[in-house]
Amino acid sequence: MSRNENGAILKIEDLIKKFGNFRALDGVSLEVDKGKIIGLAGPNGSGKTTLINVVSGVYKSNDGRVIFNGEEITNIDSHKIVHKGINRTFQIPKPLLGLTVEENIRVAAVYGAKDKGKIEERIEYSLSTIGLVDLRFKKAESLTSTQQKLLDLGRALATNPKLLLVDEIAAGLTQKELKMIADMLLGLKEKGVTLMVVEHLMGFLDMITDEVVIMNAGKEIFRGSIREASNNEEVIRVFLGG
Amino acid sequence: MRKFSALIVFLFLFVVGFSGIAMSKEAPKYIKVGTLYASSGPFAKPSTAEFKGLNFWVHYVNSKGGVYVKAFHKRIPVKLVAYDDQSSTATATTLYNQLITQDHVNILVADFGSVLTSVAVPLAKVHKILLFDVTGTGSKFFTPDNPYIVLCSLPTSGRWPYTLADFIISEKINRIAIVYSSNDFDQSQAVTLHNKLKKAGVDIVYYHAVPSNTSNYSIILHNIKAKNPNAVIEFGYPNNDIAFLQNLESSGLKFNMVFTVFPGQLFKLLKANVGVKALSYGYTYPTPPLLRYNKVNLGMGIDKFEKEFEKYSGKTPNFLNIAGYNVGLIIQKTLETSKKFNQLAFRKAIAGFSGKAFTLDGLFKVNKEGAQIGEMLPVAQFVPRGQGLKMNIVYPPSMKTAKAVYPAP
Amino acid sequence: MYRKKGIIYGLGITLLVIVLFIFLPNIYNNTSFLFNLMLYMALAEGLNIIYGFTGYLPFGYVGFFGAGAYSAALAILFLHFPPLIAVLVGGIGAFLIGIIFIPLLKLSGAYFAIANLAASQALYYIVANPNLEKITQGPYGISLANIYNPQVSYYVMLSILAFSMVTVIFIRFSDYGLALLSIKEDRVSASLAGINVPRERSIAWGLSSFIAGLSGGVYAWYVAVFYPTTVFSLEISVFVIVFVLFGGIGTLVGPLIGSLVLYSFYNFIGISTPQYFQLSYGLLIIIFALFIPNGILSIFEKRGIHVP
Amino acid sequence: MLSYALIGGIMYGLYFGLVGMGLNLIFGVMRMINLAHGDFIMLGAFLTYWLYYLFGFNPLIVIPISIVVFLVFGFLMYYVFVPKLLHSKDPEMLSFILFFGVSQVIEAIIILFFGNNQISVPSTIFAKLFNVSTFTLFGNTFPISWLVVSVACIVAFVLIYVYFFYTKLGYATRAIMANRHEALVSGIDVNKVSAIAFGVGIAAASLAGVMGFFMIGAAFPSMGTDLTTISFTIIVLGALGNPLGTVIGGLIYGVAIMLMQTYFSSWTNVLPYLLLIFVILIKPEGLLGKAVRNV
Repeated sequence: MSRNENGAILKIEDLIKKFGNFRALDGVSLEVDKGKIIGLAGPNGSGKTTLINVVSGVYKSNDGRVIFNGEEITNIDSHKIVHKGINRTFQIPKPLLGLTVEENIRVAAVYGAKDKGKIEERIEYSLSTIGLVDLRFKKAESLTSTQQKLLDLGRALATNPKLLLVDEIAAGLTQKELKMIADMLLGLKEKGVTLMVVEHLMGFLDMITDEVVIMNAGKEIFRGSIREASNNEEVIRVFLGG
Repeated sequence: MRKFSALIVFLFLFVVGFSGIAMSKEAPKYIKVGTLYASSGPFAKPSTAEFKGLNFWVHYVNSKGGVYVKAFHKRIPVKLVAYDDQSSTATATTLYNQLITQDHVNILVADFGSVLTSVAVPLAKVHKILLFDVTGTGSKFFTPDNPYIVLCSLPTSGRWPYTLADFIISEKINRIAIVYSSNDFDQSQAVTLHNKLKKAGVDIVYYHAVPSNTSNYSIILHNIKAKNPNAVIEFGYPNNDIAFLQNLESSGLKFNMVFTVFPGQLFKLLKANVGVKALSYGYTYPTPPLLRYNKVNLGMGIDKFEKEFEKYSGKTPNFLNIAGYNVGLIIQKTLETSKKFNQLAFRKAIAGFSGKAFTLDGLFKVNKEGAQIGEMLPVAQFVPRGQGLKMNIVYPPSMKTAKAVYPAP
Repeated sequence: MYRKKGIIYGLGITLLVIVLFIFLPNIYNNTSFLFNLMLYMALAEGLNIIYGFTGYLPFGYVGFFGAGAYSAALAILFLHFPPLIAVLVGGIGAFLIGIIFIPLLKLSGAYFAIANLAASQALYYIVANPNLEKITQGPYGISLANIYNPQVSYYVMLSILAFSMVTVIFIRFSDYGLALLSIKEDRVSASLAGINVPRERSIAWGLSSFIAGLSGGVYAWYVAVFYPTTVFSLEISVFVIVFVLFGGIGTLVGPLIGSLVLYSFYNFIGISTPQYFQLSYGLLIIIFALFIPNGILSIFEKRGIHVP
Repeated sequence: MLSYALIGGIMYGLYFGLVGMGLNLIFGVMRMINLAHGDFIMLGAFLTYWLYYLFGFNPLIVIPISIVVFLVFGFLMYYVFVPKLLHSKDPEMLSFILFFGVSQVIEAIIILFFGNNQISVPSTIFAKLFNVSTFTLFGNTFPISWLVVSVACIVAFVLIYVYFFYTKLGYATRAIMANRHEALVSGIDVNKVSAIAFGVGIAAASLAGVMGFFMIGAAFPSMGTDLTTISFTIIVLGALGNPLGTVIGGLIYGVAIMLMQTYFSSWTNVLPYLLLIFVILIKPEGLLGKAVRNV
């Protein structure tokens, strides 16, 4: 498959995000192809999470453009980005703790999707995808952290995303849980959802991604397969902390 | 059957009629006097003082076997029902209503000052009970369509500066500075004084309002000094006057004439807070007990009152104690002269002795709307004498005890 | 299903409250107490919308109340509106002030509480300023003595209470309420659930200020004579917050119970032992904060009883 | 007139820095709003009055006494209230109510014991002590008591600065302010350190009470509410949660008040609040606060 067979669903152009004098994103450009799973890796502080935050509208960028499905969405509000079809999960899950599992999903299903029909169906679909049907009336605060991660994912799914940004979902999971989540993400890809997965665990990325992007100091330094990455000098230097 | 129902109706009418007659004939066991006071909050100090004065009156009349009620031709003891409104108008509303609807008081006495009196005015009107207003001088309370209010103690505040204005004009003092707190009480005085002086062609070089909770006048005093006035008039609440006089003393500034309101009402409080030196050569409106009214035709004269009050409470009375007691006297006279025991008759009785009754608080005289128009407040000056102060009345000429020391040395 | 049941129970409770306040004056005719009780209940429900559901503590809630009282009074004095319309003008006046204050919602936690307090104080000092005497009558206060009507205003207050309750019912048992709760939990997650956070919270803010304004308007009518301090007293804010927290936030019944219990107790000690009024009330609040921190309704919730 | 207002405003502002200090310290450490803050200022004033009339103590002697008394009082009060509060769902909001109750109780007790009166110590007490009644700064004459209060405030600020940045305790306190949880994990006795900070906050409030007679006139039982509100304004103007930012907040407040009194006296009260709203919307963390990152 060539890269441009389906066209890019997301284009990031020269994105800059500053915190004071620190440039968390230093002119990063990136394309994500429709229907693929792209991995995003890099050392701590390389700007992966910041990139997700900017794309999902949580942070406003200082310069550069974000284009989704050919439409510029730079720095518009999160909820509008959600309505366009982008959603995300958090590294530290942020479910609505005081609400029940079902309410968490419901509010996203009602407010998150452009198409207002089939709300109940979408709720059931999300609940069953993340496997929390039995816990639907439990408060989110009583869930384990893994269940909270799943709920975060379920909240995103209920909004019918076309592009899903997954931020370090694998950290701290058991092997069994890893496998389950990997299958879940691959299942989403089957359904036509494009995914961008930020991850430290290369093994996990290897399981699911078509391609990886390596970032360092707010810039893309490599793009290609994981195998190629492990042979790339710059990538090795960056990861060894040179 | 028809007979039976006729009997029932007859019996019913009989009982109703009889009880009606009984009600109007039979004297109550007590005269219930209801009032509110504030034990906390911004009005607590003056409110509790007035309450104490009223309490003294109750204590005193009851020791004589009660108050004489003309409608029943006998003495009836007084029972005081009092609640604490904590200086809150919302609470006061409820409690006034409690007094009217639950306790069915015969006499309703307001709490201190305009703010806490305000909520009682419409309530009294709609329940048709006469409100004995102690010191609520708000001009909005007194309207021609409301017979259910009588202001017992002080003239409405807009009338207070009449003599002060005359004094300034007669002494030919020019260049006046007026600073006042932005509240009903002080602003109405400032406006009156300003207009009267302007009319007489007196220059007003400084005329500004400050918030009522102003507690530091250092800068204001300095700014006033920059205008070089011959007299500084400060209208405020006790807190304002205290801060003003304290700041004046520690600033080292001198003016030819300084006037403040409360030294004349709360002399001891002011003396304790600002000291003798800060009050020396200062001017004020003197009120009893600084004014000694002994020739009275209602209640005790000031000398006797001071003695009795001290026996009762262990403290020498201040003006607010006297105002509280004075309300008692007005109630007493009302009951003594009212031919019928109902609220409108009370109001009529008051109109009857208005302008004739002279108490230790001065002449009691109300207009048709119930507002006090009795004696004007004179102007007094404190002069040092030994370790303490002597008060001289400097205006009007009819009451004058000494010539004003002007300019202050 | 749960929602339908909730709405039915909620409306039932509303009906009960209405019937109760229609009949209570026959048994206990201190209508001022009953009026103030309804007033605090309505304000508590109004505050509940913005605090209980959305998580913004409006320390300066009284600002809306005062704005409502003054809007209504000025509509009567200058435009000669009939009192009923003027009460509505009170609501609208407060609502407009609410719109002006919308930028405050960008803040959170203590910042919001303090900024809102400052806003209400600023409003108070502006209304009370002698320079605006021609409009607001400044420190002289307002007199509406000629339209004073405690009977009619009593029932108007009751309908405002009912309105505030119905509003809360429909928030609590709707997706909109869920959206507000999401905003309270986490604004970022809420916006990622697709909620237009600024819009939804502004609507809640508007409703909340509208209810306070209506209450202020009818209060102005009911007391007829008042000063700026009367309707901008911080004590009103503090009372309402304490009532809501005491009852339990985010429910229909909590604020009602909080107001009923605490305000009745407040008046009870005020009438029975006035000399220890402040002390007993202060101690009561401390004890409750230490021992039932999540409100009375939390006791039921713990036992699995869900309260509408 | 301008220079008088500015210099006077700075001295007045130093005092208000002290007024807000305690509230901010407690907020910084506990994230709690001490609604009884103003009542502790009032208590400081009553203590000063009481010691003056009973034993003739000069307020300068009362300073160390009130610091010790209220430090201990605050320390104990922390243990009575705070640990319990922290277990609740929303300590920040619950503390609000709790301290409202505390404020009511303090006011009620003072009224029961002292009656409901305005009280003062003579405003010329320092003039008599130092035998000079005024001093001149850049051609403007001020009461000597202002100088005494300003010096006392500066000394207090320096001491708090030393406590914060040059003691182990201060280091631990700052750690807790930065992140209570991490401080706990890293082995700091969070409760003890917080209790001391709480005590320092209360003591700072009482100190403002001792000095209050010379800046804000007579003291009275219900003065607390207004002072608490003003303190809020000051600490937000400076930096909420950063005690030393309070000094800047106080200075802005003091100068603003004095300028307003000079040029638009009747609007004096409105300005600080408008200023506060303005600052809070432009820079919510306060003029000196650091930018906070979301998420």
